[in-house]
Amino acid sequence: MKPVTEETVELKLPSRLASIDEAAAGVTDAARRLGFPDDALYGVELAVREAVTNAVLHGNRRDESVPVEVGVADAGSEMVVTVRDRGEGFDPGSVADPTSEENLLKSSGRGILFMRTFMDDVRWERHPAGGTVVRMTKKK
Amino acid sequence: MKPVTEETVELKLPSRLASIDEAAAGVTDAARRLGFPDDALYGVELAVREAVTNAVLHGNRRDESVPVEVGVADAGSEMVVTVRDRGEGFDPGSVADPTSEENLLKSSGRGILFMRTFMDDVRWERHPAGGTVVRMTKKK
Amino acid sequence: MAELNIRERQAGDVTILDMDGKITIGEGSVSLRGAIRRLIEEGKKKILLNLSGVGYVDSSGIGELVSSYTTTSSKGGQLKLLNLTQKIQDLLAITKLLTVFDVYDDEASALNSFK
Amino acid sequence: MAELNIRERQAGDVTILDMDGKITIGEGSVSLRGAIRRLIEEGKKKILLNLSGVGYVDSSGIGELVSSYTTTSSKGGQLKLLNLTQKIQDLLAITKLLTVFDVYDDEASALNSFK
Ligand SMILES: Nc1ncnc2c1ncn2[C@@H]1O[C@H](COP(=O)(O)OP(=O)(O)O)[C@@H](O)[C@H]1O
Ligand SMILES: Nc1ncnc2c1ncn2[C@@H]1O[C@H](COP(=O)(O)OP(=O)(O)O)[C@@H](O)[C@H]1O
Repeated sequence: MKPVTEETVELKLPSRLASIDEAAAGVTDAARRLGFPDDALYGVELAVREAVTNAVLHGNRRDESVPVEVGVADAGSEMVVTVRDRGEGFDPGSVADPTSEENLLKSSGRGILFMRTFMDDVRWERHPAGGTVVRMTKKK
Repeated sequence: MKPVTEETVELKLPSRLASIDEAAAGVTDAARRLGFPDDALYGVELAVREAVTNAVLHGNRRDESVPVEVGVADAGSEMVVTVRDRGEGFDPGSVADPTSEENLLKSSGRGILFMRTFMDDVRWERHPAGGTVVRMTKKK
Repeated sequence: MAELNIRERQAGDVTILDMDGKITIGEGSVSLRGAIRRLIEEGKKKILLNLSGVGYVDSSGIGELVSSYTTTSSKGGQLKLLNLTQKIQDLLAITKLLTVFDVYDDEASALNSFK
Repeated sequence: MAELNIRERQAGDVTILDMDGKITIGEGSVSLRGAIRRLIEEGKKKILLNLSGVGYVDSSGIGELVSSYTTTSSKGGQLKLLNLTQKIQDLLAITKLLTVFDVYDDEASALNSFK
């Protein structure tokens, strides 16, 4: 038996700040269609904002000719959101913990914490065709 | 100067009737985000329903392992919606006119008429990688 | 919730179907087809479809209205439409079906027309 | 409409900023930064941020609240928070910033605390 096609949504956006709102709205709409309740949408939206912010600023350095690609896939019991940039990536293991005493007064460095808080699983991968993909999973 | 990335939304859906609602909601949400007023959304939704119905029934013959791919692109002054199936295509020029006297009492054959009525331009193309694409343009 | 809810009323020998929801490909069209088939089998041949609660119709739904009409006519019956929303009225105009269907916007005149 | 609207009120020597909208990357964060910078330049060093109308904050917005706090403190001033929504309160808990900020949920007590 051939497998049923998985439902997916893909957004392709220029690397600029306005794309953060676009991506947040696009993924929130898709998550609503997949049946997520309103109070889960808030966290999904925030995680997507943080991931797209990182793709625009750190991955693609606001080069508007380079796309940020956002994917939403319905994997039955969970939704998988991916955000791909065209950057060199980074080592998530060596990112400073923003909640440790010496970092509390820093003005940045809390995005990944929010992604991890509001999604059930967050991981980074190299894309085979180049760039970095953050893959975030949220259970229904 | 390198061109700014064009904003796009892509939906990939299994070839079954339930995908018609999914596609209609996905494109309507995207069109709303692109600023189309509510009364334009009705016609866009109907055109998308008809195009996806044709892709599911005629193009892919309800083979759920084969995808229907729906694209929405913001081309500035207009929105371009594409629906791709994996079928052999057809000759739009030889489709019967559903409004001519002898066809009025037929129970089908009005989908393309609705697509043409509610979108500003509708055309069919072969996809280079196989299948048929209907490309529908709606001015903002 | 079903896509299309159909309630049946009798006014003399006219059967009125009050419909609520969407007549679109799949469930909606199938419900309408089933309802008409049943009425014809029961010998109820004067049928008035009250579409005031039908907010959405696609080409399959329009096709199903046409089938309902031709099926009823072919059994010597009559099928008429009541209370079209603006959107359905527009679709019937686009498809040139306003000349085919007998359309009413008040129930009394519709019922009278079956006499 | 601006992402973040900021209105300024004076209560004795305390400046209250009533904020409405979103503190997110870009416009929202930039408006807040500008407002704090201006107050500091004007020598207004007792600042109360009323966040009751702020429905959305991202990590950039939280960072901007922290910067507002450190900038004010470094000039010998005080910056406190009033009327957090549940969502902002949660984000401050997650980031362990509830221990850093002085947070109030009624204006009178907040104003009193500056004495
Ligand atoms: N997509 C990315 N590409 C490259 N570096 C990244 C990416 N995402 C995160 N980082 C790195 O991880 C750090 C922490 O990210 P984050 O927690 O979101 O905080 P912030 O973006 O405010 O610094 C960033 O400063 C950056 O160095
Ligand atoms: N994507 C498609 N692939 C193959 N044939 C198609 C496709 N779209 C439309 N057609 C052909 O055009 C005809 C008219 O389509 P349409 O006006 O939508 O009415 P209907 O689908 O009710 O027949 C169809 O019956 C079919 O033969």
